[in-house]
Amino acid sequence: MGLALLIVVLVAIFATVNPGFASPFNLFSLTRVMGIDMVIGFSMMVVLVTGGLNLAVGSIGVAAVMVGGWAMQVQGVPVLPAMAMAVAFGAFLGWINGQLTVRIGVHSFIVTLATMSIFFGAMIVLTKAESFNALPGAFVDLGRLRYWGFVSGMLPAALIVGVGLWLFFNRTSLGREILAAGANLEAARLSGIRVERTIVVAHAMSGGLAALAGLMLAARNGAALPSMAGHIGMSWLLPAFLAPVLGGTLLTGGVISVVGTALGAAMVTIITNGLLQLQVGEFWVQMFLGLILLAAVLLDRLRGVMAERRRQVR
Amino acid sequence: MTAVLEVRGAEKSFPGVKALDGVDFVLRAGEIHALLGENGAGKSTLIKILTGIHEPDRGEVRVFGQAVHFANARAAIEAGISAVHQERNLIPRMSVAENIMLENLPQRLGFVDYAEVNRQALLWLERLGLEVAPERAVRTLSVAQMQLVEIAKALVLEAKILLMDEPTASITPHETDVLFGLLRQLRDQGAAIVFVSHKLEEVFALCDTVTVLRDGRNACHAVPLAEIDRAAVVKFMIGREERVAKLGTKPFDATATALRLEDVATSFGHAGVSLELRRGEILGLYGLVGAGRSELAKALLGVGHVTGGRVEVAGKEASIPDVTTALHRYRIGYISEDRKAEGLILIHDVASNIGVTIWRRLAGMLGWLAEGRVRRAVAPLVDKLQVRTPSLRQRVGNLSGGNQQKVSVAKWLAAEVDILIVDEPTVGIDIKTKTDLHELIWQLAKDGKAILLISSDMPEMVALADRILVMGGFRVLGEVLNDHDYGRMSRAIMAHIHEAEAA
Amino acid sequence: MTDRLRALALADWFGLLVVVLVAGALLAFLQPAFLSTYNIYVLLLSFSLWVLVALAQMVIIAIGQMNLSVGAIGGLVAITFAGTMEVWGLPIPLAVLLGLVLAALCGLFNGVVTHVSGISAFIITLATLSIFKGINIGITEAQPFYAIPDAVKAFGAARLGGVPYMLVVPALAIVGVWLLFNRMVLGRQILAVGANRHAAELSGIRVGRVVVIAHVLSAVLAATAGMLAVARLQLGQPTIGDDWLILSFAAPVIGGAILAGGHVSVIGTCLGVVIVTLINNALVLLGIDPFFVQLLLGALILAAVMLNRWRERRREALA
Amino acid sequence: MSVRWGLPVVAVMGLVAQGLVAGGALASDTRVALVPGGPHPYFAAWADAAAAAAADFDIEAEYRVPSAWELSRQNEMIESLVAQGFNAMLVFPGDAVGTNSTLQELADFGVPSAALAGCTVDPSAASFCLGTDVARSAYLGTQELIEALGGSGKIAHFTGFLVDPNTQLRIEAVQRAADETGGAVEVIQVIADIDAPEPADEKINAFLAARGAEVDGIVTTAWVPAVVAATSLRNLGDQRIKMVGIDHDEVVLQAIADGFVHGTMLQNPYGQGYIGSYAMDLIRQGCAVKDDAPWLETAQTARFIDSGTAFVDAAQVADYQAAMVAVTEEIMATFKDDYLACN
Repeated sequence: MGLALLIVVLVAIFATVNPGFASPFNLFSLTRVMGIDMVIGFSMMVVLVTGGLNLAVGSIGVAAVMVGGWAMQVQGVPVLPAMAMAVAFGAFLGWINGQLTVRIGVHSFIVTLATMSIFFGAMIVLTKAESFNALPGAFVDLGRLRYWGFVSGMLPAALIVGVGLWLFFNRTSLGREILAAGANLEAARLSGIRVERTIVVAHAMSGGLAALAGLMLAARNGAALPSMAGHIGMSWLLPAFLAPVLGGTLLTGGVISVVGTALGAAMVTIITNGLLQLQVGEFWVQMFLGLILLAAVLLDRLRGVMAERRRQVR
Repeated sequence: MTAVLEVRGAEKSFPGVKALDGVDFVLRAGEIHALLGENGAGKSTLIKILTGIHEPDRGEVRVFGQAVHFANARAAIEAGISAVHQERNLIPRMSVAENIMLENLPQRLGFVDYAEVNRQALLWLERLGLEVAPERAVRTLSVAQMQLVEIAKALVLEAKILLMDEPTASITPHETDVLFGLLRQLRDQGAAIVFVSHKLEEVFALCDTVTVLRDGRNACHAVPLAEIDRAAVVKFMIGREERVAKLGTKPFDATATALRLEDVATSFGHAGVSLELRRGEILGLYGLVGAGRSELAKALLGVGHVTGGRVEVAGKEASIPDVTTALHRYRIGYISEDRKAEGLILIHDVASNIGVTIWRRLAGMLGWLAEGRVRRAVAPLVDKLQVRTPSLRQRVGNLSGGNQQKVSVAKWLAAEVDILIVDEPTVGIDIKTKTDLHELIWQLAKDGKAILLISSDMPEMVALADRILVMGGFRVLGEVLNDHDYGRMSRAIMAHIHEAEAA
Repeated sequence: MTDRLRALALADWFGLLVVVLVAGALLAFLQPAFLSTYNIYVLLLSFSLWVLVALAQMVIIAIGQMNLSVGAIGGLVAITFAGTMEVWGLPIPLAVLLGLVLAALCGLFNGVVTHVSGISAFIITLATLSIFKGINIGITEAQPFYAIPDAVKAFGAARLGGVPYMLVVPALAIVGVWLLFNRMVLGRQILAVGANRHAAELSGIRVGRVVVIAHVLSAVLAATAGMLAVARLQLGQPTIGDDWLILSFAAPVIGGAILAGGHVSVIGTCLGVVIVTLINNALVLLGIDPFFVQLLLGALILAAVMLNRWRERRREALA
Repeated sequence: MSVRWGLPVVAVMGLVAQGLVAGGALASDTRVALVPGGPHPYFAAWADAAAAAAADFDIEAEYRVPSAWELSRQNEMIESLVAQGFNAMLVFPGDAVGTNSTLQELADFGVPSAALAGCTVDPSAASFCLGTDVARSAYLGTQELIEALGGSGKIAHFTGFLVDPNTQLRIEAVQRAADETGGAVEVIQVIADIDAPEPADEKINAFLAARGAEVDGIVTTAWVPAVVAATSLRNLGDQRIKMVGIDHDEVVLQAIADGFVHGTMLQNPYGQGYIGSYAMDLIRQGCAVKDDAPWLETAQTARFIDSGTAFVDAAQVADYQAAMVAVTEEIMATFKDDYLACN
């Protein structure tokens, strides 16, 4: 995998140039962001495989977290059931996206463009944009979970989700059907797959994963914040698209790479973190981030083309 | 006669394949030159070199005596070569006229002069006998009309060299006659025409000369067609005598009705369609493109809906809202005519493509799908149908057309359907594999499956079907009991069609 | 004549026109100030800016791609335009020219990288969005440029009754883009590439060139919007362009553009912009509780899309 | 601010090594970072303040800006700064609630921090909050406006992102000031979520079109709306509508001088940065924050130090900076004794 190699090289460079990079403190915060971004990436990935998009990941994530926060703080629901409620609510919002996409028959880009506003707006109306900041300690502690002194609990959590997704898409009939419908809708339909259902399921999963990512971020922030994904959830879009796309998930659907998405998220987090460490003029960080991402995408493409050539020659 | 187009020792390699290995080709003014070969013989690579899509690795191409190197399609057009490509190359939302003139839109003061566009396009529409308004959007046309627009698009350039790759695939016999008349006229005016077709009857009716490619080399080079016969051409193409499909006798139980339609109307516009299909029988649906055959199949499958009449499956009235029900409750399968768009998932592997219909059945708790189970279900079919693939993990998109078609048959065998609708099973498939597929379909019927065969290939129909229903205009025009005599059958079928045209 | 009416009624944008007229009448009834000269001026000002943003995206939708960097290009050109006048004292025409050239370079970069790499423009412009915005932040360090020449300010504020002078620019752009897509070879080639890239290639169209030109055009339109924003806001805000993305897609799509490419409607896009502008205007005019604004905006956009889709289906059923 | 194109590697490594040896007793080992919520003109003065503090107190102080206005980016920035060896943190909370968890982690790691310019909501690990009481500033600004209106009239309130907890406080504060007039002043419309200039322009002008004749005063409590509203009033040539803005954008200040805007609620970013750096150095050297200091209590925190909120109108606009320097010096003079217990 080219990405894995790229990551090793980047880590080596950053760790050499700035020893602070490899300090337990930095590794802990790095793996925490990494875990959250992976789940955000997964959330987009499961819709990308249908050939669709979900612009509402951020909105759903925030809306679901506010439900979870309300359940924990106001209703006194225990942590685990409250988290389950939040995930279920996220899945429900995703289900709405899926239903609208299938029923109206327009691209999910348009549907989620509208629902990102609707979900976020409804969240603001209901919460009056006030955060829940007295969450149970058991929940907040999840954000501080630490293994071997430097790995945040978020990373293993994301990896477990990743394994689950890999199994789902490779080893269950529904997962295979989603992939088949994403690759060729008509062929899948004529093969007896209920393609509408696969689209709805994928969107619902996306919503559930967005909610999960939201919960992880809420645990990290120690509060359920309406602002945590930016205005109408827009600030999640960059990590949401970058991870799957760098990881080789096709925007046209039908091809999934769970490992790639995880590595993609890892790479983006490492680059961001490393750039901050390198002390390039802070105002220029964003430009360098863009340049490196572009280079990564192009390099990966080049690698793909070369690999294809080699494979065909054999 | 002078050679207007000359290819000498053309070589072209793609990663892993040598598509052309020293091919020669000479085209003279005033001739219609057939270019023949099986799939993979190198025909399309040669065409792509001549139209500027590929550049040859070695060898030279001369146009009007000048050595040329086409960097892109535009360069070929500018050199005076125009082409009708095999794929559909129209812009659906643009008008007929604009599509025809797209290579070279007439302008006035920097703006497109639509009056002139329509005027020039109309000339060619008239010459082709196509009665559509030039302003009409292409997407509202029938498949045959689109094909003719495609041809007009190539003719309008008035190129001295015209390449026609399967131009008659979807047009009616009458339209074919008009087209051939026009091509002969152009030839007599000095144009040089390359004609590619799988229909050898057409080649012998139209062409003067033939070049056959096999495995990237010349099997023959510019032989006058007057000097050879069909058997010789086929031998050039496949390297040996044509193998006749071995179809034994196939008795079937006339009482075991698998599928019965009574006066069925559909949302696609069918009316009064009745038919009866028995187990072990191959019922042919013959008709021209646009007769409503594939649509009938899709309505039965639940892609459209049946709006009137009665559908019975195995003796019981059936209502089929979607394909899932058709497959899992009524055990009806459909092999699409459009393998790439509707039949196969090219970016997925062989195992997935065959397994797609049975995942639900194979799945255990929570939909768990053990890889071994899928492999065990799929592998025997791959063996049985002799699909040539390096492994079950191979992407279907990397297989040859014939093997792809076998995969799409395999997936319905896996599903163990009782009724199999086979839509144009051998379009674009080479003669060798075609024979295999004919034997396979025959064997399936013999094993007790009820088969509805949709085909526009008359010889295929006559070879395989037990009875032939002739369709046209979304109705059944008549029925012919097949006695496998080509001449008699084709006359009987055409009689039904002409009767309907006259009425 | 009835044929003409029928053709009109079947046009992509007829339904939108009806929506605009009904919504306008309703608003005028609910809030008389809606038809005041000043509000018309305000509406036209918003329209001026947004329509350029929408057209910038529409050009790329026409080739079946997406340009996520329209806002970043608009912002970068805005601060370049303002900055060169303030710091280098460049005369206005030269600054405008420099802005357009810079935009053309950005578009050229997007187009060439997309075409040569064969990677979806969505991904490329996701990266260049970061690059262009990053350059903007790097240059300005988030500080606006204040010293905008009076002539530019005056242009941004001048009006003739309810019509802002600024409207001239988008008006020219609309006519130009309409002519491009309906009457010029290049525009027809862009649509052909968007509808069926392969067919376009075989028809002798230089696909790469067309894709690159479309990206350049998109960038130049975005740049025009960026410079108008400077004139309008009377300062070179680095945050110009941050909020363009949603509208840039919403308007063309409401206007009937097909995201897969090959079909766009300039008039439909303009009406799409009008609808979004009306929604925003109404939310303020009717004094909607700010907490409900986002919810209503989304719901109305969804309703517009659904209505349009419903009409399209009916039209297909009729045709 | 200088743009650093890569420091010499050795120097960086040296600094980091120094930084990682936590709790050293050397007077000059304090490395304080000033981290705003994102790129924003308001914070530009922090850079100058950091430079001045570095020189005056012999510490290292740097102004470091997250690349975008997002809580997560700011958190990443702060964490990375700690990894680079910064050992004191002055933070404008990206979210008044959400930033707390990061500050808590800094505290756990032995890095003291304080909220600067805006406050975090208690309970917080921030040593104190030095800045503007956003609610009080909005309240006072509205009072100034009401006074300018002669005690009665209709006013509108333009503000920023709804999801920013501070926006809530501002909306409430403006409402409270109006309510205290007993109905003489009415808030007829609140327009929020206009932090981007184009939507702000669109909505503010739409408002002026619809209710410009009806409204008597405008109070703005976010940077961009203040700038855009000032420009709009200037374009309209309207001097009837009284407006009270916020912050020190040149456009607003010029509009005050020219009579289109009544005044603005100034904050003291320079003072925040300068005093904050000073305090952090002292805390690093072992001073503790006193519990019985003259803390102010705000809606958000019980440990608030007012960095100075001043209303500036046409009379003072010419040398508003002098006012801020004076406030800064005043706070500095007694800061150590008032708020810190040093041994």
